Amino acid sequence: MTISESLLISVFGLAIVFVVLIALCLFIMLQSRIIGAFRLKKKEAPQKKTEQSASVEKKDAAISAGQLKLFDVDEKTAAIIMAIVSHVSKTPLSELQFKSIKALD
Amino acid sequence: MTISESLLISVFGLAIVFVVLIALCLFIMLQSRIIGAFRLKKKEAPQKKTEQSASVEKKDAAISAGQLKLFDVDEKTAAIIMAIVSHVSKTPLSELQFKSIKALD
Amino acid sequence: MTISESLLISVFGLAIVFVVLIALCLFIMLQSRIIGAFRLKKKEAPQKKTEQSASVEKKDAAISAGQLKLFDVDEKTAAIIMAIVSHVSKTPLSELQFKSIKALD
Amino acid sequence: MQYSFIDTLVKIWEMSGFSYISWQQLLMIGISGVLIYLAIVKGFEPLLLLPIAFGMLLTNLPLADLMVEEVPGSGQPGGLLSYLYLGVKKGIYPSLIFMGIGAMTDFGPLIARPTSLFLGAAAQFGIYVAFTIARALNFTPQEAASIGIIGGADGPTAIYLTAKLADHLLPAIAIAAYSYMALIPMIQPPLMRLLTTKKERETKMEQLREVSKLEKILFPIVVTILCVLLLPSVAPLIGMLMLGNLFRESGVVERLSDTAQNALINIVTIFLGVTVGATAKAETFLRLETLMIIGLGLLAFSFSTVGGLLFGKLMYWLSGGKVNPLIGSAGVSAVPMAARVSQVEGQKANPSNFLLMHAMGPNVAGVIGSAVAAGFLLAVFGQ
Amino acid sequence: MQYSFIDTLVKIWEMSGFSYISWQQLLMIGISGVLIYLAIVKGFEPLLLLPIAFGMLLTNLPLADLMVEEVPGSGQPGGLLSYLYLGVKKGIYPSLIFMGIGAMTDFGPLIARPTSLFLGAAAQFGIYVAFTIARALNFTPQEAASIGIIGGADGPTAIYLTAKLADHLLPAIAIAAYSYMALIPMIQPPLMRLLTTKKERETKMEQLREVSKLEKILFPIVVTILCVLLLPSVAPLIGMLMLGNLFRESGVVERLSDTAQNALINIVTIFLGVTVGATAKAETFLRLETLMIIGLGLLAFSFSTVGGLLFGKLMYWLSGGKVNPLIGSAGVSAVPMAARVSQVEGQKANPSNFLLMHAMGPNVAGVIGSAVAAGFLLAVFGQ
Amino acid sequence: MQYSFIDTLVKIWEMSGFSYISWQQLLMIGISGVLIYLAIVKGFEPLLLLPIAFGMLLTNLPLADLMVEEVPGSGQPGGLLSYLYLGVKKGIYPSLIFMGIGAMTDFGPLIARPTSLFLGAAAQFGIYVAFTIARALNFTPQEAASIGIIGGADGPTAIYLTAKLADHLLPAIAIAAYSYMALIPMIQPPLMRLLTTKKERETKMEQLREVSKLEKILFPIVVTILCVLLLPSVAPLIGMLMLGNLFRESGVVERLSDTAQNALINIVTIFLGVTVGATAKAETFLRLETLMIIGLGLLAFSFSTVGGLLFGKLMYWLSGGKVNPLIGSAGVSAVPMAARVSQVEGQKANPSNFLLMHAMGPNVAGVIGSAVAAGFLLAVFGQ
Ligand code: NA
Ligand code: NA
Ligand code: NA
Repeated sequence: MTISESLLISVFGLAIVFVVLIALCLFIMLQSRIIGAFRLKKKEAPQKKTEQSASVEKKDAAISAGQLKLFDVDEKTAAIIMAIVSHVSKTPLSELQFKSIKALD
Repeated sequence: MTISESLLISVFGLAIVFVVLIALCLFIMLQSRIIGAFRLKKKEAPQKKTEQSASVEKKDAAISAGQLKLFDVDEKTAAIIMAIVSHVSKTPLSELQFKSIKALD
Repeated sequence: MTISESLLISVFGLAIVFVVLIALCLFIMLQSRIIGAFRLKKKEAPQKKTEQSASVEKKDAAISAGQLKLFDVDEKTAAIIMAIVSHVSKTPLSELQFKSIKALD
Repeated sequence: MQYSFIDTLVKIWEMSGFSYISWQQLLMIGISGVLIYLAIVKGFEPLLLLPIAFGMLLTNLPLADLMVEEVPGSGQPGGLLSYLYLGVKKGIYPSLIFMGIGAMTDFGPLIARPTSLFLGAAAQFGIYVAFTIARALNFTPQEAASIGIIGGADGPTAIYLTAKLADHLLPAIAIAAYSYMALIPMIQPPLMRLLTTKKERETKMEQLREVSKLEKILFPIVVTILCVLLLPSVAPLIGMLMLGNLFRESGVVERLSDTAQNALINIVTIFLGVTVGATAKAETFLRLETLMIIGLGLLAFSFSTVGGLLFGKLMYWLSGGKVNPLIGSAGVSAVPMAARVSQVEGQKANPSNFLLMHAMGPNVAGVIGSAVAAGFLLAVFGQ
Repeated sequence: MQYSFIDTLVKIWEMSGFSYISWQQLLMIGISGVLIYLAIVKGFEPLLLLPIAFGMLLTNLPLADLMVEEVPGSGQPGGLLSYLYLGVKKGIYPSLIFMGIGAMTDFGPLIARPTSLFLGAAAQFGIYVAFTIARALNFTPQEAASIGIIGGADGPTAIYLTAKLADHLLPAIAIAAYSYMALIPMIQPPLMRLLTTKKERETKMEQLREVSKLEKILFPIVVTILCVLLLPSVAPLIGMLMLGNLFRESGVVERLSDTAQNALINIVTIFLGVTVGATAKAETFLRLETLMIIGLGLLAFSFSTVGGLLFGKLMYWLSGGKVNPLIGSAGVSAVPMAARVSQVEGQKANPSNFLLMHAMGPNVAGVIGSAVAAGFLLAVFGQ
Repeated sequence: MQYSFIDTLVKIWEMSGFSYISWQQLLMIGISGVLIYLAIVKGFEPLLLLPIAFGMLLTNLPLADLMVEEVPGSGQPGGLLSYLYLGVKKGIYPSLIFMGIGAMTDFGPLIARPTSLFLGAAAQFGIYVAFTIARALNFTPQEAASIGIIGGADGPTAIYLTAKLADHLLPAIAIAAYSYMALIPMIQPPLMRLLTTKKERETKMEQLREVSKLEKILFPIVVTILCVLLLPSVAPLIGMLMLGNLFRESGVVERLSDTAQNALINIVTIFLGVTVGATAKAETFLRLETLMIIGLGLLAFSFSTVGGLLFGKLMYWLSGGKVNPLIGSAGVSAVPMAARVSQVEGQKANPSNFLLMHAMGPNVAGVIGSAVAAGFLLAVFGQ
């Protein structure tokens, strides 16, 4: 195999990656279009709910570490909660990052 | 192997299942009788305790999902508890079923 | 192999265990000495902090069971905490030993 | 220079699966899609059907060759799934799954009322009905036995026996077994109402006695000794089931019990599911046989239900109306679905009726019953 | 009696590693020490570098023979690590790790903006650059392909391909791949600033649309079918990646998903890391080749980054300034490090810029992209 | 038609284990019952004794054949446990268990007072005493070495060595090792009181210095290098022990450490326990040898304790009364039981005495000590 053949294989190799991923892209677009058409009617009513839950969902996403924020909760309760979480999850408090603790009333 | 032989094997097969399970049944009965005889004397005193704990034990049974009931606890505290349990157990609140939350005082 | 040879092998075997472990001992001592020399300067300032955290660290040590103590927390809150820990950790309350529950304010 | 872009695209096309795929494979991919739908949307035993369906999908994509076995001495490795499949072929996975099930199972209700075991035996009736009919339809004895075991309503047992006797039928039998287990709430109620009177269904049963820890610990040991002595070929299934249960009841090896019913059973379930699914290649799966197996499987389930119910009626009669015959159908196993069906039907007839705990006895007895039946068939038809 | 204490000490010395150790082995032990330092103190992908470094340490202690293969029929067992290495050799571990990664990955951002896939393709550019140069440097095609795949910025893929094509280069390639992945925050920013204008970097992107559960469930199935049909040799990697993702998104097999991304992936990671490290014996590792691989690896990473960025600029231009080209570099994979680098650089240019979610799309597309590239190289250069 | 119900019952009886069972097998089943009792009721190291006892039960039920090895090329699979046993035979399980133990062990007290290592060496004395006596009793050198290692008071090490040198003695040695480890609180105190004066036992020891994280991280690396260089044959045990410890102390691979000390060690413990127990077939276990092994095991434990105590007295004397000789007996290993015994006895002599942390040093040193002893015996007597 000469160098020019290597080059050609490289070009073809990159082309194939593009071919496969473009095919995927087209397929996903098509699929989204179809599903979107179906969902259009149902979407209007429960719109509000999804917006509200959006912030909640983000927290669940992926490999996020346990993070909370503090709203409408006195510090003592928050401290207790953090102690419990630390104890139950066997993580030293120093290693836990609490972003928010919020009362749900 | 003819059909009638197949039939016979079937009859014998079912018979064996019965033989084995009847043997087990007899053995368990015998064993329970023996153990029961031994336990008879000890049983009178701590009877009351076992009745009380019966309801508790049922909750632990088998693959029951986490379920609690709510007694004598203000809603805010309950909400906090649920949030913690949800967070610590990595289960979205929507998927947790709390049957009762009870203050133990 | 005669008995006296067995005896010799035994003596040599024990000697080797000693040789290896003495070598280890010397190496660890040497290493501690070197590291100690490096750390000497840094040690004076944060001394106080390490003393404080000593009691905390002991709790984390090894395979200790979950144990807490009770300070400045009303009993109801403590009971709730214990119920949660029991529920989340799937351990019957009777099997959990709480040494202390302390408010962190 | 003999390369050109068009040539290469053609080559890629020729090397791709698109130029090899057959309508049979497309059909299989469609079937796997249906199974994924049933698993996710309908909740049909998803823990196994989902991996099975995905394995079926993978194996029917041409040229992927995930199940190609390594040729010894060739130096070239086999397909990924061919290695994971070894645990099925050697009968290891079903036994390990049984260990996990044992660690999850409370045999208390069975110990409290050991006569439940009769129902667990009677509800294996369908195994032998299906076996006999399969023989009449010219299946080999080994095939007929594997088809019959679908009536045991117990996935790992069915896979264990089929892998040993007729592994070419493995995907059809596994899929039938798990699908019908999921369909229990549809299959059983009509038969239950047909075969029992309203008065029988209304029967309220006495509360079960408390079972001591000692009895629960002795149970797995005694069952192992008795069953394996009576039928040595059940040792891998019953032995592991009872080992798991001993872990659970002993109370001193919490960590082993926990691992047996979580990490270990999950790992094995993934490997077993995907590889069993991957045996469903179009050329072996798309046969009349498969349809016949699906039909015979339904028959087996139905007759097992009937067997359990009729014996339940017998016990109702013998006990002077103390035993609700509805708990008989739970003897098919399909833990805990079948017991829940008994509960639901009982409550329909009499709202103050709580049969769940009473049905758990026959339910777990059915697991032992089908393992014993499998042991018998293995002893008779194994090499 | 021919035993004496001095004699024995001499014998022990002669039997010990001290009398056999070479300076090359000492150097290797030193290198393993450096890797342990990088893993623990610098936090260089410790989950793999730490086991790899320890395996490298073990294998270079003379006479320990942990990688000696069992001679079939000899009755004498092989070295401990030789058994654990089978999972690398047969390509099982990388696929199982991919299953775990699939169960951990949210393809939502990719589905919301499927054009991210272009960036995931473009950022495989470095693979082919490094391949071509490696060929020019007289590496065999198999070796060159394995070296090139470092540019895929994806550890399991690199190990999978190298184990199949050129396993003598395994430790060098694995170490290079994981080290450069850890060095992404140092390698990419200069290139990012060099190739983009301030105005481009300031571009704020529209919020991604919500992706429905249905789309997320269909995604792994569709990707599997399309990719495996187009390039059958990617089946073990893409198939397992998508199986794990289907576990995750289906929502009905929580326990399988949990085990795939915890117990199973961890066990496999330990075995893979230690045994890959243990292939780094002094005599095969301390060669000019290794240095060249390390150099070519950096080149591959850089050119992949460049490829992604340039295509990002193209998309910026085509979209009329709606796409921030900084998300292009995330297409190399190295999940989630590369996406975080895009976020950081974007915020430096414009503090109100939040690119993380937008960069996750190309980021996970890069995983698929490098698996496809590996499939191509395997199809062309595999036996 | 030649079938009849009576005939079949007779046949079933003949095919059942009942017609084959021997009194020896019944005796073995009884012994396994005793072991289960000891494990559950008396709490004798149940994590291993319970699986061992159950394996022993299974293997002595006639015709179950769970340990029959697959005949290569026969196409017929072997017994279930024969596959799981491969991990014992090849020495894989004990090493993996050691990795888990390493991840659970804090070597801090040992690093704080490295002279503990002398006690960990002295308390291997019993290994060689038992070896010499076993040789005198005409055991082969390999058998004698395996018997001696019981005195190491360390289960995985004993199983590792015995599987390599004399696997026919595996069950007896494993059972003896774990039973005596559980009996430490009965075996050691009389010897401790016999060999030490009240004044010695009352000795209070200085608090241990704090050990830095750096020292804890360097420790497993240094130990590995030194031990494996000095005695290459200890590599699988010490190497894996220290890898686990490095996972623990590095603090950057929490998930690997967690899996090593939970899912992985538990899975391996189950497989190891059941299969080691399953080697205890009546015909090989019910011999005079077994009784001799049990006797020699007790001897080995006792002399190891004595060795540790006497060296403890020497250190008491050399240190001018600063070292409490009671911590010497903890050098046998049997972590953490032996250290607790030292604590209890110390407190009996002087209620304000807290020896636990001081005894942990020799205790973990004993693990290294017995691994080194095993390495020596393997180097001398292995093939
Ligand atoms: Na059944
Ligand atoms: Na990539
Ligand atoms: Na020891």
